[in-house]
Amino acid sequence: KLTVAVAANMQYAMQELVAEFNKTDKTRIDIVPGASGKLTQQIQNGAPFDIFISADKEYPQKLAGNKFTLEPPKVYAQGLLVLWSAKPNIQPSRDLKLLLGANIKSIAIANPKTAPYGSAAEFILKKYALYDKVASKLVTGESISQTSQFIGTRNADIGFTAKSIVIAGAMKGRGNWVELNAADYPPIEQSAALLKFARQNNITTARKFYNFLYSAKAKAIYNKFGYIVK
Amino acid sequence: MIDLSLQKVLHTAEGEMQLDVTAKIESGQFVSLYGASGAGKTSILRMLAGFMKPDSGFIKVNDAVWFDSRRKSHLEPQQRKIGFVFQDYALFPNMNVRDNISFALDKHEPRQIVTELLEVTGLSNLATRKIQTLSGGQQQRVALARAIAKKPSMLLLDEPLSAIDNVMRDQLQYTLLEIHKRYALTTILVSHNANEIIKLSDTVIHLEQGSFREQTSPARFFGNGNEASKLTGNVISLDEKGNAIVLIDDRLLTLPVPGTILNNNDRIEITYSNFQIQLLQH
Amino acid sequence: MIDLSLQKVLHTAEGEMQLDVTAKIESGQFVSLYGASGAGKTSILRMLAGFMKPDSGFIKVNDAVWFDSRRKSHLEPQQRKIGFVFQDYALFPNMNVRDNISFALDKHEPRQIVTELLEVTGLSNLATRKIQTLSGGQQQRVALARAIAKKPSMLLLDEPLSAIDNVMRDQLQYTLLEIHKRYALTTILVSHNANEIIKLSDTVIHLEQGSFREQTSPARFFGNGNEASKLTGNVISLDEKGNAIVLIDDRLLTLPVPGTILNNNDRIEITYSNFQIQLLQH
Amino acid sequence: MIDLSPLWLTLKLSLSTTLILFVISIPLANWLAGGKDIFKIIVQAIVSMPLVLPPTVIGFYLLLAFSPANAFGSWLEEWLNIRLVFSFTGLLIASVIYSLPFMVHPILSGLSSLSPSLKEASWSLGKTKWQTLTKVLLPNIKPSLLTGIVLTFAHTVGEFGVVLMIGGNMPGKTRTASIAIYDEVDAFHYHTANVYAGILLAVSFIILLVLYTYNRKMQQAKFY
Amino acid sequence: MIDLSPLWLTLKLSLSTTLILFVISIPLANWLAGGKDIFKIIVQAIVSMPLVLPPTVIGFYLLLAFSPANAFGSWLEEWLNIRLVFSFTGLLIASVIYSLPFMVHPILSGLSSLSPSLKEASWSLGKTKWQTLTKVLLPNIKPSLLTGIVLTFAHTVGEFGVVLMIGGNMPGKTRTASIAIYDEVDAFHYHTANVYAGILLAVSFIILLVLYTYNRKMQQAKFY
Ligand SMILES: Nc1ncnc2c1ncn2[C@@H]1O[C@H](COP(=O)(O)OP(=O)(O)OP(=O)(O)O)[C@@H](O)[C@H]1O
Ligand SMILES: Nc1ncnc2c1ncn2[C@@H]1O[C@H](COP(=O)(O)OP(=O)(O)OP(=O)(O)O)[C@@H](O)[C@H]1O
Ligand SMILES: [Mg+2]
Ligand SMILES: [Mg+2]
Repeated sequence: KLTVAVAANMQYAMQELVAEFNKTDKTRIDIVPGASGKLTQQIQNGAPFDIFISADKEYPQKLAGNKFTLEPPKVYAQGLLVLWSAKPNIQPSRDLKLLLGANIKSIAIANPKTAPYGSAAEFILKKYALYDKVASKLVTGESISQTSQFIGTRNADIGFTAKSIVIAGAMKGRGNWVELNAADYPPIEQSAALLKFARQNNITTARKFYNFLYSAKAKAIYNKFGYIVK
Repeated sequence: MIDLSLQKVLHTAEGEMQLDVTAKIESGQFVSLYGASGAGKTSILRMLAGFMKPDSGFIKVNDAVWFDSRRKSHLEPQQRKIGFVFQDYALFPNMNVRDNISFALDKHEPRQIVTELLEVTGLSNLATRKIQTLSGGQQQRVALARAIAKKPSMLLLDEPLSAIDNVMRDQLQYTLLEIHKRYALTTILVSHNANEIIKLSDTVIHLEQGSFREQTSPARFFGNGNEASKLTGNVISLDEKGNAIVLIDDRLLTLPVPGTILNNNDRIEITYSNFQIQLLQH
Repeated sequence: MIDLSLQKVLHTAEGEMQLDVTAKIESGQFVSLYGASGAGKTSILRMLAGFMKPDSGFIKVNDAVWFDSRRKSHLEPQQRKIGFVFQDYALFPNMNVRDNISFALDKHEPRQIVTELLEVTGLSNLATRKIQTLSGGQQQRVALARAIAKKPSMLLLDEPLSAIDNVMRDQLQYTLLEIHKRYALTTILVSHNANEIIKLSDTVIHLEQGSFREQTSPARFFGNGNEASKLTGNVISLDEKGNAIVLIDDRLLTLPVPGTILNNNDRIEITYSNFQIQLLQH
Repeated sequence: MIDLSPLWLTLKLSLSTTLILFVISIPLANWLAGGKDIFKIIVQAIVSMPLVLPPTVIGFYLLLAFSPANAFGSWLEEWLNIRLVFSFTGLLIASVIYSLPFMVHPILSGLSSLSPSLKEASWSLGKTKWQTLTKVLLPNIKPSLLTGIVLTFAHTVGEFGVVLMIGGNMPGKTRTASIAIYDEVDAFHYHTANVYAGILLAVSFIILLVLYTYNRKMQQAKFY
Repeated sequence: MIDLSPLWLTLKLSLSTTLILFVISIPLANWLAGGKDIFKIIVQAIVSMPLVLPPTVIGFYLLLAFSPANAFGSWLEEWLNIRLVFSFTGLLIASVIYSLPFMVHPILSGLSSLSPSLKEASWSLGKTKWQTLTKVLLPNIKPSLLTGIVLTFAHTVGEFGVVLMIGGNMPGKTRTASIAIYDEVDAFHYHTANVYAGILLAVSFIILLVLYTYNRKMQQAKFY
């Protein structure tokens, strides 16, 4: 049995991944979803996880720095930022000009301090010199999924979220979204790490699954869920 | 004129007791309710006050209907202009003695009656005391003062003087009677004390097991010694000079009884044939 | 033999009152505490029971020291083998009448005393009743039964019969005395009722404002009518036949007084010169 | 430097919530204490319901309720021009709903423990039910009122899930101390988190100490 | 299909927490009710402290305390071979700490409202303090005990922050219903979340209804 800590927004891609993996290896794999930051705190304090699949690059890096990983973490996929509104009369545009409009009262972003999609959104707003103008409209979600709740329930008129949210699962087809120019923000790279705990557990299978995360079959699944893989 | 007829089943664990009382009380009268423990005296007061609803019957006070089961009318206790002295006092622990009494007054009423009542009940020195720091008798006096402060037209007293010492009791009985007369109150008193009832009341209503027995004058009701100059008492002790010390109610008499063969605890009847009366106080 | 000397400053809002009582009480005696409201009677009982600590002094019961401020010894109430009847009864609302009384017994003690006590206090029919459903007098009887059930060696009674009607009171006084004798109790009773004190007690301790006044026999203490065959009373009414109805304590006498000019409410003294005594009950 | 605005906001939110709940809960508890019918028992059970759900979930349902996509939210927006999410008012409403049981329960149990003759005595003195409540009943259940106030206040200070969900973490508007601490912990800024938590604990501790000392004095006056 | 194990886990956690707190809080409240010294007031204030911090933050501090990386946690691990983080025992300890005020406060205010002569009467009948507490005092503050039980139980059912932090969302072990609902909401599985929330609400509602009806009956017996 393996226990894998998974960033909340990756859990559905991960379920499919596990299903795929189980076609050749029947080992039971428990998925523990959570915010990447919280999972990191927990790993540092003794959580029994074999593998950590983060939504960013920094948390696994931090764990590696503190010697909680068996080897340096590796990037497995890259997230894409979209601008999304669930209101039928709002049509998001790539130039972001509409954010200045009077009909846009609140713009949801993920917390730039802790969530990579949040810092990417902040970066792009600054780059377009819009940040100061819209700063008072910004409402912050704790995670990318909470941010998406704000948008999906139309409490926020519009907001920045991950492509994986709008192309798969429950929010698919709701409202309008547009993919932002990937060159306008630093890549949202997501890494995974093989954790030291695996050594006491089932290191062979853990490594097998860890390697599977970087296989071609896995890449196809990431693509399907809205990530790009280099 | 109070015209009442009250029926209620009192739920008691060993069965139910039917309370059933019909009586007419003249306005301005002082009426005592007398009966054994559990006879329903407190319950009747509570129905008069409006705290408890009778199952059927009516209460008419002068021309006003306070309660009528047929017309489904029930006047709230607030509207009844009553004063109530509770058996457990029911003083307000959050207020001191003076505030408990003033609470009965409306905002703009003059406060001097409070000072007056503190005086009358001997509570002036205790005016700023918290209720919990008072002795039992002191609490009872506060309860009495509070019930009177509103100058109610009907005063309901549930054993208001039971915890009070004799001297104070005499004095408060006098006060009660004074107040009863001064404000032309109709007063209904629950008491176990014959002396108190005789002194204070115009009529006695006798209850037995929830039922009305009779309504009569206290003199007739307690008038067992009425026919002749007879006293009954108990021999407490016999002294060496041939005297018997006899307890008659609250007092002791020394009777010369040379030669008789009385013993301690004998119950005796004394018949007087010759006596002189001297006026002590007019 | 109880040897006590108790000092305590009682905090009262209008100043402090020094309680100071020294007395010796023979084992097996029936002692009454008498004094005005607020004199400190309840406080003394509470110190004897161990609920309240004196500032200084001692309590010695036979050879045991219950309290000694110098030796800093203080026996817990549980160890004192006392029975206490509280002025507010302090019955346990969560138990019915029988359970309140049985609570006094240890697990393995036989329960028949409970049945006996229920009988004696006239509560047999109410045995399964919740406390809150009892009338005031009924509650007082439960409190008394509960205090006696443990067969304490000292019984402390804080106005145990004040809310009880006359018939039941007579009966319970008799019971109290019986129990007092049967179990060789030392009993200390707080009461305002002279008749009760005279009937029951061997000595009276008189308190005034917290200070010990005297310790004497009830006959001497209440013996103001002792010297001669004199009675004082109040004229309640005068009838057309020339009789005066006179209230003497709890009873009424009809005295033929033709020609005198007595009025209602006159206080009179009756001096008898001739009387006959008849034995009613031995 | 530490940003103090989350602390002020927390204080404002907690005080307002406590005050509003105090005012709401007294008549509610009084009504519940008064009778015996099944309807009142049901209401009493409903009052406790907010406790059972995780705060974030309550927050989520409130998010749905307040949403302009739904009847209630769009009614608010169109007719009153109010948007409750991401506003202090919204937070306040959510806190009030969420903390309701903490105020109602203690007051209710206080009222039920009073002797009924207190109430009757006041009625017999001609006082209305309202006067009886405010001048006689409430002053005599001070320990229960205190319990209600302390539980409500402290609970709102520490409340987090609901606030996070419908507040939107807007600095100076909906970013309360609890959220700030949470953020700092999440960002591994332990020092800042500790400072916030320390201030919160110290201030609350002092407030409670003062309240309890006062309450103890009151009760001592009762028995010396 | 709905996974029922989070519901069972929640029930187990809530019942255990309530039971443990009931046992702890009675002597604690009794001790607090007994005196007047400043030390007791300080303890009383400390009891309320868990309320003031956001649950996740308490969870975080407990995580640090229990962590094998720290003194206490490593002592537990080395000497007793216990690891509290990510285990049911750890969850239980955390819940007990966090819910302490919900049980202590109502019991304390119940005990302070009893007439002191009840206690004295029991002593005079030779009963020890403990017998007095269990047979006389507690049976007479049933509404307060009920309040404590209801608040604690319901609060533990809804508890989320602490559990998430030190429990770690492990299926069947520490994944309680509140976390499950949170996850489902997070994943936009509104239907599943609604089902969980619905079950939680319905079950709690029924439990409360039964408790209140019973309590009301008790009180009616008092005054008919
Ligand atoms: N609210 C009520 N409903 C029904 N029955 C009641 C109620 N209150 C009291 N009772 C019952 O009515 C009976 C009479 O009680 P009540 O208090 O009227 O007696 P009482 O004559 O005042 O006695 P005491 O002199 O001992 O005070 C009692 O047996 C009691 O159980
Ligand atoms: N615990 C206490 N500490 C200090 N003073 C007290 C305490 N309890 C009561 N007192 C005060 O002591 C005085 C005497 O009270 P106590 O209850 O002993 O009077 P009492 O003689 O029993 O009066 P009553 O006949 O009215 O019951 C009262 O004025 C009261 O204020
Ligand atoms: Mg009565
Ligand atoms: Mg007394």
